[in-house]
Amino acid sequence: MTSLARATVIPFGPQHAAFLEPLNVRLVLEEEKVVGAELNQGYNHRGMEYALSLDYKKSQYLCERVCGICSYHHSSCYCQGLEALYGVEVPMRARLIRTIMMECQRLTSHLLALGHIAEAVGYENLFMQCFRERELIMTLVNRLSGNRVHYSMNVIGGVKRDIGPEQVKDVEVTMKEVRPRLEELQRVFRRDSTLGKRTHGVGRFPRPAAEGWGTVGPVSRASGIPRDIRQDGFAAYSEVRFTPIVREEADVYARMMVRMDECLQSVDIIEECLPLLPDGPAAVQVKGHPTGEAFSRVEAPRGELMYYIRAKGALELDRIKLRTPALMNVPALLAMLPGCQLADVPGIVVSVDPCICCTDR
Amino acid sequence: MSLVQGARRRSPWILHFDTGSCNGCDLEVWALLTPRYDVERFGAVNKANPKHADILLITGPVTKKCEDRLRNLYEQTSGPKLVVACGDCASTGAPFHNCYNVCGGVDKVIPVDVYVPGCAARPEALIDGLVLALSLWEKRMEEEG
Amino acid sequence: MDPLALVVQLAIIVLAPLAVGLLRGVDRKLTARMQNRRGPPVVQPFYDMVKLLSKSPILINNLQVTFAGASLLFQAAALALFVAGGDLLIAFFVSGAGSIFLVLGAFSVRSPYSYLGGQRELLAILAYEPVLFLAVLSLGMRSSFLVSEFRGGLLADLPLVLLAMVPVMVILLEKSPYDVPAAHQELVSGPYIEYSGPYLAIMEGARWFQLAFVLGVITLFVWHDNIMVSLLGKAAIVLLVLFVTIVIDNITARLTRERMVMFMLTVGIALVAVNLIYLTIFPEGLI
Amino acid sequence: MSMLTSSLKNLFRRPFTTRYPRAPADIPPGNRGKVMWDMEKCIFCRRCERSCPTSAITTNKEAKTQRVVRNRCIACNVCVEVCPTQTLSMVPEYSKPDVAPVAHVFAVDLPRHEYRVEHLPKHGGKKEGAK
Ligand code: SF4
Ligand code: SF4
Ligand code: SF4
Ligand code: SF4
Ligand code: SF4
Ligand code: SF4
Ligand code: SF4
Repeated sequence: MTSLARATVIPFGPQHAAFLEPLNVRLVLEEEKVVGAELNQGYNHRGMEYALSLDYKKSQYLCERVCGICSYHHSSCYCQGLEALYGVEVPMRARLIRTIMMECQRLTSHLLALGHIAEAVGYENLFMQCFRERELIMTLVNRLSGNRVHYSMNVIGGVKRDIGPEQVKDVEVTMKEVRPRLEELQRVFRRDSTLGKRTHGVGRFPRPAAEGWGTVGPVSRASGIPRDIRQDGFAAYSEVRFTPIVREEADVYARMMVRMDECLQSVDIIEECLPLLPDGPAAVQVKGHPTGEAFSRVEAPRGELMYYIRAKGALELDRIKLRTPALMNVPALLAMLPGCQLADVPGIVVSVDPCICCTDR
Repeated sequence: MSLVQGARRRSPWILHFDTGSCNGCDLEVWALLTPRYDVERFGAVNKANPKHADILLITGPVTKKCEDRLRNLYEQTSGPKLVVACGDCASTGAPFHNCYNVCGGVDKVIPVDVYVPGCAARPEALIDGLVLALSLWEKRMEEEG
Repeated sequence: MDPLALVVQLAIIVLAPLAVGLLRGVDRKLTARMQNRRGPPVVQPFYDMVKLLSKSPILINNLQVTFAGASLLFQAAALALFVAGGDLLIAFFVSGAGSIFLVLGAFSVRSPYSYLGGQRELLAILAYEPVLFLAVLSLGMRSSFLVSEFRGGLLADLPLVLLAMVPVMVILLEKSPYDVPAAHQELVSGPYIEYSGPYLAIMEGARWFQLAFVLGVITLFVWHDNIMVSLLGKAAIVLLVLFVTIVIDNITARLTRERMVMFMLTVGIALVAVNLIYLTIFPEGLI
Repeated sequence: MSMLTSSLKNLFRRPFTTRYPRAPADIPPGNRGKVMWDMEKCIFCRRCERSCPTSAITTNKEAKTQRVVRNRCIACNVCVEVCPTQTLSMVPEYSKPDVAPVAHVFAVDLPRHEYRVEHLPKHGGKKEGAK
């Protein structure tokens, strides 16, 4: 059959069943073997950095809309940056609430990613189960924040929507319900044989490559790099104990399992945070316009998210620059794809969890 | 003709296209396909292929780069077809109204039949939008003869 | 020929694909329930069919329609031959030709997805046709190649052959782990990608006839002198095979095309072979 | 094999699917659905209009109306927070889809939380595909 082989170029996306978002990967195929890959990004470039700099008060809501999957991480990162400019100390209560909400969002994001991987390798039922458990968290955050996607809970100086005692109870109950379900999912992801056949050893991305391409988050942790920005102790992560989940296999399976294990870790962190909630105000007032420059980092579900903010005491910000996790991870596909089979492409692409909306922003 | 209309209403095949949204509404569109909202009970399935689709669920404010793609997709879809703009940014482009690289809403590029408000549009709102769109079939069929 | 028999046969030829449509609806419902969701009504495939027929056609080229029509015609002919009590082997080959037309239809357009989908469909045919052929052969050898003279009750003789039919059904119903041609994550809708509206309905119709024929072959495993018992048994075996494929679909990821071909050409054929060898040694049957 | 057991179990379990639209939607009480004006309290200071991140609000001081474009409002709750007279409130019901973008106009002559519905003009897409 190889003598008949001719190079076919097939475009994946920007509108494609396996991708949620407009990402365009051009694959050069020989038979069904990928011999070349090319990324074409920018379908989602809206010009956010310009718009974000127009009015720092309104930008707090716009920055959530950089991305709906980790919207709360964006707004927390942004608020952290501005709080640094103001030099205010955020109350512990607000920091704990941020931590809890960020972990909830990590759960929804990781379950989405896991379901996505299952779907990409043709395991429809597992995809459905992941999304079923995800809905439990989605309804929980809907009850806590008032919206399923954009929590809009942050203000500069804390959180504007407090979590009452019944809501604490609600979180506890939901976490109790979710944990066994996640454990069951974990068993399937770990042991399922057909899933294993499609993920073990697929899309290898060894540690030197992961370091070279500057990947972050679960992608780098799955390649053995023990880096997790949460160890910096932003928000209330200094108050909780956890060790980053690191795997050495560096394949699709490892990236999948890192996320699966992190889901359970998130449940642990949330449960650990709840009893720590102190009484007192959830926000402090800030006065005047900000000046100076600041970096702010959080560990978003997909890795390190960084905001650079420069302000000169006006409503407009002088410059705001985002460095988002997917921007670092997506290009790494160019290292993973060549040499693989067409059938493995969706799995590999989805395993880095490409979110284009913040890559292009 | 009522047989055809009945079948139409009960078999809306969906094409979802993200034209530069924040993913919020896309996730809610996906939530529609999964156990909790499961629109397959209305016969709706995600076909991801314009040639098979009846209803286009479009999210996002339409970035300049997606504009031609969107128009292409619309033209490739065989009629009768309906377009649902999902979410605020697909309806009016509002959340991104200060961004320079967007067209500001799906209806600037292709005709839209149903506008679903919300940021993010709730799955229930999307179901309402779908139901509203399906009730427009009759009108659409008269128009197209 | 007896006019009554003719009417009955005609009715079966019309009703069998409709029954397949219903079974596909049941399939979707059961799949949904296994995934803990509500799922479509069981008559959903008919809604889809009527809607597709009413859509305005977009034609890529005439060849495409010709192939689609030929595919439908051959599958229908295979079923007709089967119902009319004709030769099982000829019906098998006619049905096989129908599948080839599907591939040709996929190759007749210029889309790379369609091209790859066609290639994979060809591979799928390569994988299931030999097993199906051997199954038909062993059924025929055990009883008669003429369906009209077929006397069954072969379940006891050929249980492994029936087992080999399960993966065949998995491929034909486009289910995991062997839903390789229409793998929508990779190829959107594979060989069907450039068909729209009524032409897609023709392709789906061809599929229904083909399934009706293959399920017909499966009904041959069961036979009883009492016609009612016989019919019930036939229905039961069809539903059983279908149920097993649905369960398999829901507990597996898609495997690669190499694995599919390897599995069918080794395990599939081995099952039939072992069964046949056993029968030659112990002609009295297994049970 | 745990997928096998869970699949078979699901077969006899009640589906997780909601009954919506046949049953009412499950909207939590704290949901940020849509903003409502109680026009008797409004002093037309325009704070809500100015602070809205998506310019969804138009305050008309002369006609004594507040107009909100539902397809622009992202339910961020800011207008509710800035209003000095608690004129605004957020209700859990979400805005409904329509065949055109919708604006709701609140006026002093209307009862509390009632509004006139306005349909905004639709753009029909660019006519002959501007390539
Ligand atoms: S800004 Fe980017 S897209 Fe634009 S011309 Fe330069 S390189 Fe090309
Ligand atoms: S800096 Fe921004 S606004 Fe100015 S020309 Fe470049 S893209 Fe346009
Ligand atoms: S990486 Fe970017 S697009 Fe992806 S979830 Fe995070 S912010 Fe959103
Ligand atoms: S990285 Fe973002 S801001 Fe910079 S040029 Fe590219 S699109 Fe513009
Ligand atoms: S309407 Fe809001 S949530 Fe939906 S895609 Fe647009 S910005 Fe995101
Ligand atoms: S902020 Fe309140 S009082 Fe002022 S115009 Fe708006 S609704 Fe009226
Ligand atoms: S809730 Fe937010 S977006 Fe909506 S009208 Fe009020 S300020 Fe504007």
